[in-house]
Amino acid sequence: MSVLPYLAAGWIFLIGVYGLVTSRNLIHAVGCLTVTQSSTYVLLVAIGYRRGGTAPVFSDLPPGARVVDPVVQALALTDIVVGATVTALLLALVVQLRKRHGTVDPDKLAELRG
Amino acid sequence: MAAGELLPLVVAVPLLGSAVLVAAGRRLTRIAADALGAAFAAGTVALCVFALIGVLEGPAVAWAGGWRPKDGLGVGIALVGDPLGVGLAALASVVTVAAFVYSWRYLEEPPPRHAGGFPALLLLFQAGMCGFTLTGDLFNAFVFFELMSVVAYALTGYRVEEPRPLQGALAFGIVNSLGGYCMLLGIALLYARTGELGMAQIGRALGTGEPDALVLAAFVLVMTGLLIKAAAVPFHFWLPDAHAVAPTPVCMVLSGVMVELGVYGAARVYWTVFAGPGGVSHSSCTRTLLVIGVATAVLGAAMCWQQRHLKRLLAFSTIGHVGLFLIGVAVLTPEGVSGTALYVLGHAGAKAALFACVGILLARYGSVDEYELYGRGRELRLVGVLFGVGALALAGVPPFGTGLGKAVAEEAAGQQAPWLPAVFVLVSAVTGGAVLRAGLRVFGGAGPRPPAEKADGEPETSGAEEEPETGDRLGRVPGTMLAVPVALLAGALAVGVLPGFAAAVGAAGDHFADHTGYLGTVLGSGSALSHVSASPHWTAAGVVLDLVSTALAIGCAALAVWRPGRTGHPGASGWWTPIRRMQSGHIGDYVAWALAGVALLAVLTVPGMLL
Amino acid sequence: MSRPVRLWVFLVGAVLVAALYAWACFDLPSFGGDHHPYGDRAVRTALAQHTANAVSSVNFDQRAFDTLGEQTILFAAVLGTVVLLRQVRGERRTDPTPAPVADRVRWFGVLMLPVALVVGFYVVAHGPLSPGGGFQGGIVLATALHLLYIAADYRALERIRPVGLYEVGDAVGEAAYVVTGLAAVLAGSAFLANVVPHGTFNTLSSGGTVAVLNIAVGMEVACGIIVLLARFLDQAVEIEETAEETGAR
Amino acid sequence: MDEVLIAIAVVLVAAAATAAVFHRDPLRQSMVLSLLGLFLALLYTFVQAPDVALSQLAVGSAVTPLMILLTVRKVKRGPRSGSEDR
Repeated sequence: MSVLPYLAAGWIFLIGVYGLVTSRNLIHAVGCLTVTQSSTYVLLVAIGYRRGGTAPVFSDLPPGARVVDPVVQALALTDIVVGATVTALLLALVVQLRKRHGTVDPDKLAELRG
Repeated sequence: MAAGELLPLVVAVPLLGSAVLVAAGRRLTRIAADALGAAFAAGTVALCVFALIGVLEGPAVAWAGGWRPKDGLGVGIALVGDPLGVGLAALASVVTVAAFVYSWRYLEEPPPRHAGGFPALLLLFQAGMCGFTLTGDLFNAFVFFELMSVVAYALTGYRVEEPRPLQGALAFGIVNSLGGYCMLLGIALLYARTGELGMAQIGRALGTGEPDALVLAAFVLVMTGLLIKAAAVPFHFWLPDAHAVAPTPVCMVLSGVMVELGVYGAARVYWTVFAGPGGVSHSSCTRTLLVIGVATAVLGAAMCWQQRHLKRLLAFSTIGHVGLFLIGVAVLTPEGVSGTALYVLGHAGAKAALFACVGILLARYGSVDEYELYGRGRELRLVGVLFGVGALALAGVPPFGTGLGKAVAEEAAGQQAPWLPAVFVLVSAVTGGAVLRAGLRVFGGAGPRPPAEKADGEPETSGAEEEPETGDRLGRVPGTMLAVPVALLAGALAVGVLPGFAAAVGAAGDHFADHTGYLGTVLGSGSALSHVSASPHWTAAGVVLDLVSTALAIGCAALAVWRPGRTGHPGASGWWTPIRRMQSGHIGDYVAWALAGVALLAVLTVPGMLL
Repeated sequence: MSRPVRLWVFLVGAVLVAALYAWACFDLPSFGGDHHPYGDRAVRTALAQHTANAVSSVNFDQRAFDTLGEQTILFAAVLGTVVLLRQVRGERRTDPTPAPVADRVRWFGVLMLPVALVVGFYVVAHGPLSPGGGFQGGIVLATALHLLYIAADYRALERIRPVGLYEVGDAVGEAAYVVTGLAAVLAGSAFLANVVPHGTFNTLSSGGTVAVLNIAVGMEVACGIIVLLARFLDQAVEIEETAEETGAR
Repeated sequence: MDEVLIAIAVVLVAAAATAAVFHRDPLRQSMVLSLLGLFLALLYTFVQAPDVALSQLAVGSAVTPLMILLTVRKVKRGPRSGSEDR
């Protein structure tokens, strides 16, 4: 149990990259990119966990209470929202690419070779 | 106002400018929006220069939010005004101002309600680059890395009416996002081990104890993100696709500065975080960066010679030069760092000027294809001269900054391995020669007319019948589009000849390549400069090597133009086609190569460190 | 490269990277360990700054420069999407047809809209106190507004959601964050310093600039996501190719 | 007891991620992605990270799938220029 979350984060990362490599549809590829992205949050939050600790919000806790690490939560929290907007930007590129190329299958895009 | 307090303002002013532009962009005419954007960018240049003057004596540290560490332990983010960092921020700002002035009359009329869009994106780009060079915190560097990337995706795909920019921007987006996630995984591992996020604090925490698999994995993952940004082999595939299609002002900033920031980031992270005893040993890091650098230089130069699409030709020459920068950094000596810094400064001026000239060709003739433009550039005499001078500067002709930087970096690399200067000479000769060949054919109409149509079956991207980015073809070349390349080449020349300049960059190199000094500056136990090296200067051997590479470049170009049979394009040698086919434009390929690159980095670094 | 070759290159890379990563995982401190020096310092500092929610204190006070970068990425991504999804020549905008909506859904939407908006404002305002803050509250506000799209139709949504205003709101949110930072410099302290008095612990006004920055980020995230969804909805519902400009040239 | 719940949540997240990758059709993939967002929010709650859970819930299971659906609708509705695409 002491390494399961870390290994799971590695698995999610690699499975996301597998999806990217073998994708036949660019929207599916962007979906796989969000899967890869969530692996970083799983690792970050798993690193901050402290056995027996509670959430680092002191509105109802005594100041000396045993809490988990708030720093990794701050990093993960902003990244989730920002990641969604970056995904939106990539989806916007896919929408326009579909208009100009007529397809979203990466195998059929033949413009930039050599 | 101490230099330290200026550092956060260098990032804040462009952000404010972009917010003002987006808010007011709906009512501003295009000229007003561009003028406002250029004003904010120029203001940032002034701030950078003031900060640079302030930090020349010694690096200044600013703690964001006033969170100074108490007896070495703190919670805040440090902004470190290292002379090299602030210098690169100034370079990024200057090239952004050049892009602003160039795009004054260059870009197609934007839709009525979005006049502020393009200038605001350029200002955000400048803020991202300045933040990346100034930050002393690893997670903050990742944040500005992402900011630079996001803005670059939008700017690369700006011309949404064309099919190619969208494919190039999407490939650029997916590969660089993957690089960002690798870097974040590496930062998470370092945080788990050291419980710190600042570069100096992590470096101090890694100073004790033995290097183990976690440090190796963190080094490989963080370096992957930075080398993807630096377009090193095998992560380089996105760069030619992105550069061939981005609007020309964006190409100037991408090739001139952003790619070099990847090399700066890799060097900065190694020197501050991993250079301690508990980190990655000098020999392992040198071996890794040397192998990657030489491969990048050779592949970049070879592919550059094969291209007929002028922007892709310049993109591959950038990859070749990134390889040379990586070699200069890989020797891990202050002379190597200051030589590479001079080379980067000179290269930024020359490469941005060359892209500006290609932009003029695209605007005037609606094509960037070397064969189709054969002899049509004769009437643009000044542009032809600028293109030739830029090509020679790429080849490292003295007294240009590229020549001085190449000479110093060669000499530093020569101490590491005797054959390295030969790589410098060959790569700069081939890239300079390729650009010179294109210039001779386009502006001089020299040699037999090459066949216009593409050799079928050959994986090749021709630059023919491109939509000019100025909407319709320009009759007369506007003054701003000519002034920018002239100013940039003058800057590249100044880097080589200004008397005190090279000495200042030498001192900056000493500060940069000083692990204990950096830790002392940031964590308060200030320590004197451990090693003062001789300031870089023109040496006889350096000048000779520069002249050899220039002569070689001219020779290659002449041979290719007047005897196309042997080395010119028609009937390009068959054995090189599989390498060209690897540049396939398929996103799945690029991601697979990126992951293989991570494995390559690990395999190169592990011997001598763990096994 | 052909598909099998690409798969082989991926597999080789994946096996080696998996081995490296797994090997590193066994050197990590075990899951749930007690070694969190930065976390403990951050909690002590948050309590000293009278901010009950330590995560918001880290986000908007101790590492406020990070959050400035993060929200600028959001601002840049929204601006990039607006620029990329702009209407180009050869495309025309047709006004959306009114969609028939079942009464129960309409009532559900109309009743839920104010509740959802209040929840969103609550989450933004109570950032320094309870879990939540500018980022989460902004998202709740943005999605709450689109209840109207479900309850009525796109025309109704467009009437109460002038996109231009929200683009300005997005920019004002970003500018407010930077101006708060610059105000701290003018007040003689460092950029983004918490110069406002911290107020009493566990009350709405506690935490000084944490509350101010929360509101700025909440405004920017809400407006940004609304503009984002507006651009995607426009492309999906309204913008069509005119006859002569069919897809690929 | 916490450890068991966390282990279950981690396994669920890994399974949902794998499912999201193997659903090649973007429409079904967006459904599985919102399910993944739900499981991630669950995991973050068990690991005592309520802020991150709220953020993931709002973004992962609402905004991202909505944008993928809108993209699929635009791609499907686009002009059929001869090439069949799923």
